Amino acid sequence: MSYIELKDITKSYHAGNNILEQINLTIEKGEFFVLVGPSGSGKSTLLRMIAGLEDITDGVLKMNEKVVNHLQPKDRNLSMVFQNYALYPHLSVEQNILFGLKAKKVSKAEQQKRLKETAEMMGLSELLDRKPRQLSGGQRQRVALARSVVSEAPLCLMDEPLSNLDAKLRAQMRVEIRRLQKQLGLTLIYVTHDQVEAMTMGDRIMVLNDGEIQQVGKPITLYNEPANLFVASFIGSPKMNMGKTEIKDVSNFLVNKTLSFSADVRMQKAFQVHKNIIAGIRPEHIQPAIHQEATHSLEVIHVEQLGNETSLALDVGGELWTAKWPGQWDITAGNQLEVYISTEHLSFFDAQTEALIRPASFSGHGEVQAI
Amino acid sequence: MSYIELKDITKSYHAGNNILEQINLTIEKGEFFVLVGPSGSGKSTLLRMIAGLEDITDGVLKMNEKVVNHLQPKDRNLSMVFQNYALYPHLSVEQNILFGLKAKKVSKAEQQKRLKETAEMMGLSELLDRKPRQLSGGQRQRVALARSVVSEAPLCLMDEPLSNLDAKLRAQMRVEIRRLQKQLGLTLIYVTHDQVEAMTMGDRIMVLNDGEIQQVGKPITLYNEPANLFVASFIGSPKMNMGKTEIKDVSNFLVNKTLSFSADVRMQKAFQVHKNIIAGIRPEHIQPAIHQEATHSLEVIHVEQLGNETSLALDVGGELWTAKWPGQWDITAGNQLEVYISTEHLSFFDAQTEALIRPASFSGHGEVQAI
Amino acid sequence: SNDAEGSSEATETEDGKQIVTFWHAMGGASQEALDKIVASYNESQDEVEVRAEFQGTYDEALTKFHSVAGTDSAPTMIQVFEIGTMSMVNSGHIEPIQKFIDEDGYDMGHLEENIVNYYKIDDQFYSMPFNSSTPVMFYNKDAFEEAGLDPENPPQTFEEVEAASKAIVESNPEMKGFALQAYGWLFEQLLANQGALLLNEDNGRSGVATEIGFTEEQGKSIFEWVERMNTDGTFANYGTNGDNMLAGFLAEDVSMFLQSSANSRDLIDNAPFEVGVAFLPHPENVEREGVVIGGASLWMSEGKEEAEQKAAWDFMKYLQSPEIQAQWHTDTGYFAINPAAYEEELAVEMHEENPQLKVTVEQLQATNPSYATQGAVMDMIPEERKIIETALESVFNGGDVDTTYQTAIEQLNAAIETANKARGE
Amino acid sequence: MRIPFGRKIVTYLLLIAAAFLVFTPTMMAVVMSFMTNQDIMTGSLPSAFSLDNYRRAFEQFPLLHYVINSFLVSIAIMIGQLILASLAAYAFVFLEFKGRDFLFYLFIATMMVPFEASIIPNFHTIRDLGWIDQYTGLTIPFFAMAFGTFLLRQNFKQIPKELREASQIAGMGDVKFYLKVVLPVAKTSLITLGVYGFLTSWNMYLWPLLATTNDNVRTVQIGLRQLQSQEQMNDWGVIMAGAVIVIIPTLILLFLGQKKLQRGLTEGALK
Amino acid sequence: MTNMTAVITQEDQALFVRTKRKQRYKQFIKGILFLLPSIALFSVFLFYPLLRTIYLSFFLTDASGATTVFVGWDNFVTLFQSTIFQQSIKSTFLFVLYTVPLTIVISLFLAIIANEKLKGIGFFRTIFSSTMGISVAAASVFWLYLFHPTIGFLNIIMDTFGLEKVGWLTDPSWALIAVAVTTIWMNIGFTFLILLGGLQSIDKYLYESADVDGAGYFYKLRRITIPMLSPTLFFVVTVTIINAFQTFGQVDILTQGGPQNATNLMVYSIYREAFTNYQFGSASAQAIILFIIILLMTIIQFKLGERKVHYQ
Ligand SMILES: Nc1ncnc2c1ncn2[C@@H]1O[C@H](COP(=O)(O)OP(=O)(O)OP(=O)(O)O)[C@@H](O)[C@H]1O
Ligand SMILES: Nc1ncnc2c1ncn2[C@@H]1O[C@H](COP(=O)(O)OP(=O)(O)OP(=O)(O)O)[C@@H](O)[C@H]1O
Ligand SMILES: O=P(O)(O)OC[C@H](O)CO
Ligand SMILES: [Mg+2]
Ligand SMILES: [Mg+2]
Repeated sequence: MSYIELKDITKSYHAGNNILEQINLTIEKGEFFVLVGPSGSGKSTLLRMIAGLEDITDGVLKMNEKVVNHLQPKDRNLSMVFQNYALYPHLSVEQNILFGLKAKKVSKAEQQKRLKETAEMMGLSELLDRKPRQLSGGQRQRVALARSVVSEAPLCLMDEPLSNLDAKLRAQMRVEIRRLQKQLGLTLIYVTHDQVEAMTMGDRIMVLNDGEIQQVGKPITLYNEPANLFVASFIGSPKMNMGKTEIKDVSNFLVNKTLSFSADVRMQKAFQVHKNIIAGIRPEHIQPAIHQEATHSLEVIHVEQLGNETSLALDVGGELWTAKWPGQWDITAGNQLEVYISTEHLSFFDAQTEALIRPASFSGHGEVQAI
Repeated sequence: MSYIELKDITKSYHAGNNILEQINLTIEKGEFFVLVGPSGSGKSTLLRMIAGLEDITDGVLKMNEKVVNHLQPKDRNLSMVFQNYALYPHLSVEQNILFGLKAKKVSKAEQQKRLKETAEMMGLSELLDRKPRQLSGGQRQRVALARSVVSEAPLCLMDEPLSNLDAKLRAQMRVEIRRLQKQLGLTLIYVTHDQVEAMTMGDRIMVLNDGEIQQVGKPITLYNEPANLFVASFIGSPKMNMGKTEIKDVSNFLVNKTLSFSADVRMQKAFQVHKNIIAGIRPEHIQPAIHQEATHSLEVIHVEQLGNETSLALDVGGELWTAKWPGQWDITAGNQLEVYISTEHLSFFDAQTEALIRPASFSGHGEVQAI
Repeated sequence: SNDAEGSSEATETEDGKQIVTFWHAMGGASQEALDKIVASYNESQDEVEVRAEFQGTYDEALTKFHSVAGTDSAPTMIQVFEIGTMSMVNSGHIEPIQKFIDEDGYDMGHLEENIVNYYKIDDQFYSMPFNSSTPVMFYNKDAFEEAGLDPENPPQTFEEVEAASKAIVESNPEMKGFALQAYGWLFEQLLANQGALLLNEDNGRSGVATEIGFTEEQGKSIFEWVERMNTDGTFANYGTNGDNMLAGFLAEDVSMFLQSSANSRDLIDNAPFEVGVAFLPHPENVEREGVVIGGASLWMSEGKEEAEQKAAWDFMKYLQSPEIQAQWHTDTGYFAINPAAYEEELAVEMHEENPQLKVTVEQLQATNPSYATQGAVMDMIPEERKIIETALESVFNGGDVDTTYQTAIEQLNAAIETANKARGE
Repeated sequence: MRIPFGRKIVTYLLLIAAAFLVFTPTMMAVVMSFMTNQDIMTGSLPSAFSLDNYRRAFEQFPLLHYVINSFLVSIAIMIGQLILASLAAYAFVFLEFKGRDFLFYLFIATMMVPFEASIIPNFHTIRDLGWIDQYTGLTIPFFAMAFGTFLLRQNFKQIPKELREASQIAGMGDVKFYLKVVLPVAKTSLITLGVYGFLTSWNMYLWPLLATTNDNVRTVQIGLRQLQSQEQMNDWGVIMAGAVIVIIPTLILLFLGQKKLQRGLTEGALK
Repeated sequence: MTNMTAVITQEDQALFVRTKRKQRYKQFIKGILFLLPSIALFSVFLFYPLLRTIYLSFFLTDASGATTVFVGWDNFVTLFQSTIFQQSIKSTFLFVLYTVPLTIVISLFLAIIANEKLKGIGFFRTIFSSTMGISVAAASVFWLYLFHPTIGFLNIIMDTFGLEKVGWLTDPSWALIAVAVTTIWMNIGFTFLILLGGLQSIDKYLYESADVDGAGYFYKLRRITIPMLSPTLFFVVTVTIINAFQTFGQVDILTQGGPQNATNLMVYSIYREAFTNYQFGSASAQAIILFIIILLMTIIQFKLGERKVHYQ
């Protein structure tokens, strides 16, 4: 049952300069829908249009099968977390949280009950009497979140609701939001630029760039089969390494004029169809040559210790590629490093259209991919 | 050469309620110093005190060996990125960026040069004529960042300067800031709650909780040898798994009443000194029993695919522990999972004092830790 | 600086004419008439240039004069209403006109007697009379006719006015009979018409007045008269606003009212009916005494150069001339202070056309010279007017006559006392 | 955000009704200024259209001269007030010093002193300074303005403190911050205050009457006052014509200012 | 971190104190410099007259305003015994009561309906603010005509509806109301403009957030608009009260204080006492009393009001 339906939705602030271009999209009831895209790509704008805060320049917005283009925000029965919190500066935290409930004339007892629950969940119990200006950035964000949560509206729109929280709290919130969403059967549209949030929370992700939809799909699909170069480089952190690909001879091809791989039949065909091809490989797929034999040897430019993993900047034909290895590796910059790169793990894109030609094959899930 | 020195710095908004408690700290010239801590722990406050925007309630602040408690912000020769940007609403992006330079009477040519460089670096070149209200959240943040960068003040204070940027842009910015800092020899104090930023950018990290310093040290030290339970659970994402530890018999101990490990001599001694001990293990150290033999078997409660890694929620004596395995694993929730956990990887903390008793041993860096 | 040009600091124009600054309080149509005269004077000779400058109401102009008196900003001459006479005399910053009369051997004998009576204090002229008026009763001749009243024989007494009012209202319920503006000046005139003094010490002319000079009967008669008409429902209340009353008269809302003769021209010209002008009424039981002259006179500043004062004196004399007075009289309805003006062709023509204008002159000439009609002099008369006006309004609005009267008398006496004390002599 | 149709209609109805009520007196004056005295006095609808009243109004006083004087005086007062009030308001909001609150309350207290009550001593002052009949006497006494200081203080208080902090760090002194940030950010209030200052100066009548003795420096309101007479019959047509002449420049100014005001008012905030 | 001594040395301490003092001194000087032009002019044109007024209030004066007899508190005593003055105070308070709340409510109403983003709204805003551009003299003339008993628009309307004509300016029970109506009309323009400005500077996100929360029109009005507008409202109320206490021009032109002193508001009374009666002593005493009344009202307003006001 499609709950929200966008048909050819377009938005422009000034005629002739579209911020959003022909957005077509359906979101199911109870779905957790994540919206990602670079800064300025129109995520907030789209959210605000769904909320009814921004006029729809063109196109049809349906909710529950009904056209709602003309409906007031308050008649759309939704709640929203604003990117800039939009707290009422003159009201205390408690009053901020209860604002909507009072407006909807929810009973006092129910108000207090929900307030207590929500404040506890968000760790705000001690701050209920403060005014927003007496709160830290993260505390403010939690109030904004609480305000949305407490409303229990069937549709929730959240614009980067966790961006100002620390990792620990964020992890906790992630779980809470997800739990709540499931429990109440909420439909949630969630803007984020946190990779982990996007991958773990969303039932589906939509990638927006420059006002145009790049791809919509399950998180893992977007990761494994990015529809184009943009998605490939946007999803996944560190980003996918990319390199121009040239055919050296019938069965071999070169990436970035440096890495040589053997080409199978399917690939040879591909090279015939597409003139310029770009190969991409995810950082975790440039693996240490431990369990496999080394395929290439690369110079280490820079090493970063992240604690649970080590990030290596490698020189590939003059370009910097990143490899990410789990655990802590004592590798010195400047050394040559033996690595193993499987052709399987290469994705190929058409350099002109930027579209995916062949995704990396994950040869049947369930097998260990990279250890 | 200690550049900034904090001695017993204390801050309270209302008498008797200290926001910051006796902060002692030295920061070296040219150091990239990262400040982390949960929301509301006092990071922004500390930064503002260094900037001279907030009165120091008690203690001494020195810069360049000179007491500066009394100095005006403008006499401290620093730049700052505010958590809420603090852009001048009436000025265009360009004017915002140049604001400080004009104030300092930097030559026109120099202004234009720096503007061009900075705008390019921040991806703002196209937006120079816009007013702040016409920018998206991330764009505003970049303007705030540009304003600080362009000033080339020897000391930079940044309060979550990248929190509103998407992962890709953030990665790029991380590199740029780091490069700039090195190139200009800036001293940078940087507030963030992004694990990756903290680990990769900082020369040293300080963890703040509730206005008190928890630990100061190199990123990797904090990760590997967290001074106490707080740091252990705060640094690292997903957070370290923790469990109460009991001695079963002379050579064995139980974690969370479930996981049994054999105890060596050193540990037996520890159990004599400390009454209650908590063991911690990082998610990446609960490993698939592939290259090693399985030590334990745990029920899988929940599986999350992050694309480059898989996060598993496991039941350990009624508590949820997280394991994180690189790559994509097709594991079904509800199944029993064979895992390998090395006693080596356990950290031990005193439950009372919360202090570290013994860190996980990383048996000599340079060896592969987890493949 | 340039701005100062033409202010009272410069006493000569660029082409060497003596400048005379003349402050006045004539607004509206009167200002038009005055400006015309000043222009004609300036053209009539080439020694003097009079600059007439409006300074607000009589009150404001006087206050302002007091504030600048003795400084360079003071004008050469100023127009002050009759009741400001005493305060001007007391100010010590004026040059009594008598000095110029004596020096020049000028004869003031051509002036209207009542005017002389009013302005001659302690046997000398302090100021030069200029614009003088008396109150008259205007009535609607057409309405009189309709009500069966004789339009050529207007009521003379309070009682006759009452009766006429009743007749008017009976014949036309839309029209009220009589209106009295709550204006202290009119009250003073109605007192004088009964031969009553406003102040003791012969209206302050034999010595400094110490309290009011009229009896309870004299004072109350006016209040009671109004009250009676009020109960009859024949009285129209226009409060203190003269203009409203005039408009009401013109719109045939009221058939009779009292007002300064200065309005004659305007009324006759604008009324869509025949306007009658009659003498001020008086109570039946007393003889008509006559009226006090109103309006204003011209004063000379002290401490100005002789040439300047001489020039101003010349202008004052010019204003006295029959031609000018005739013009002033016909343009405004103020009297000609110089009766010779009535012989002027202009005036004759006008009187022929509008015989009503003559009534005002006749009334003045029918006045018995006495302390009562000579008019009161004291520096608190403006305050007296306010007190009386409040009392009148109170009666208009149905207030009790006795208490109203008592309150007013107390306030009047207190005001006199304060004024005497304030002089600090 | 779109406004629902029903509410739009209701709002328009209210707007029209309110506009009608508010504007009736003014409209009426304009209509009357073109009516003959006969029509006005009989209270009938206009039967003829005449410019006679205007002609007579222009004849009675040097109107153009008055209008120019009014402009000079009003603009001088407006500028003086803006400068002094914004300086003072800046001190009250952004500078912390001892006695600040006391001074602020002292400023507020000055609003309590009715101008008419101090008009005589003030008149004596400008008399002694030789400012009678000078533009200085007409303008300078009004430069300091507690009201404006109060208005701007309320507005400056809304400026986020981070802006001050950011510029402090940039090494910007108070004067520069005042000029470069506070004034532009508070533009709207400055315009409002400027319009207010201009209009109140334009509308003053007691003081200009007192502080001037001749037509050279007199302002247009005095002309309007001269049209009304004390006890003689008012010529309503001419008076209304005078009134219309007097209000036309201010209404035009307001009309022009309105657009600017609107634009200024929508300047964005902080985050 | 070894040689970190946690104590502040004496030298440091002395340095802090010295620089603190120097800074405070500098701030003080700076503050005074910013305020200097205003203070100077206030001193000459407000404080000096005020002192002079206080001085005069203990004297009787002659017509030119020069003091003649020292009477101590007599002027005050006389005033408090005078029924005219009592009436004047009563009228003034009544007048404030009539004008202030209505001015605010009407202007707020206008500001709110003119705050909508509609086509042609600029036209309505101009109309609503237009009365600001109409001088006291002109406005009073307009209303003088409207209130005219015979040809006035109001009475003509009354007449057409078959109602009794009202003596707007002559009936003591109506006159104050008539002056109040004129004043409200005159004040609407400016108050409207200020309130509209206040409304427009409220962050639109707050409304969006409330919209999403399902708040209705009046709920938003009560819970967001009014509280967020409170600094502006506070300002407007203060100024309107002060202005109401200082009303002069309308009275001067419409009623001259009459009928029966019903509209003899304090400032007019002061003016009359000085300009007509030449009692500068008594006028000064009245001015002092008025000053004290307004001062008290404002102090009360600040004490009660500013706490409720929300500043950003
Ligand atoms: N009022 C406006 N006028 C003109 N352009 C605007 C306006 N508001 C937003 N924009 C532009 O619209 C584009 C989309 O903005 P939006 O806020 O939706 O971005 P976003 O995807 O939410 O970005 P971020 O992640 O940085 O918040 C941006 O380029 C922005 O500059
Ligand atoms: N003006 C104030 N009055 C009272 N308490 C305040 C004030 N400003 C901040 N606080 C409190 O001080 C504490 C520290 O705030 P601070 O802004 O330094 O936190 P932070 O570490 O920057 O948090 P975040 O990561 O959420 O920005 C918080 O608990 C906050 O509520
Ligand atoms: O208006 P006027 O000139 O007729 O004067 C009337 C009275 O006498 C003024 O006191
Ligand atoms: Mg956004
Ligand atoms: Mg913070």
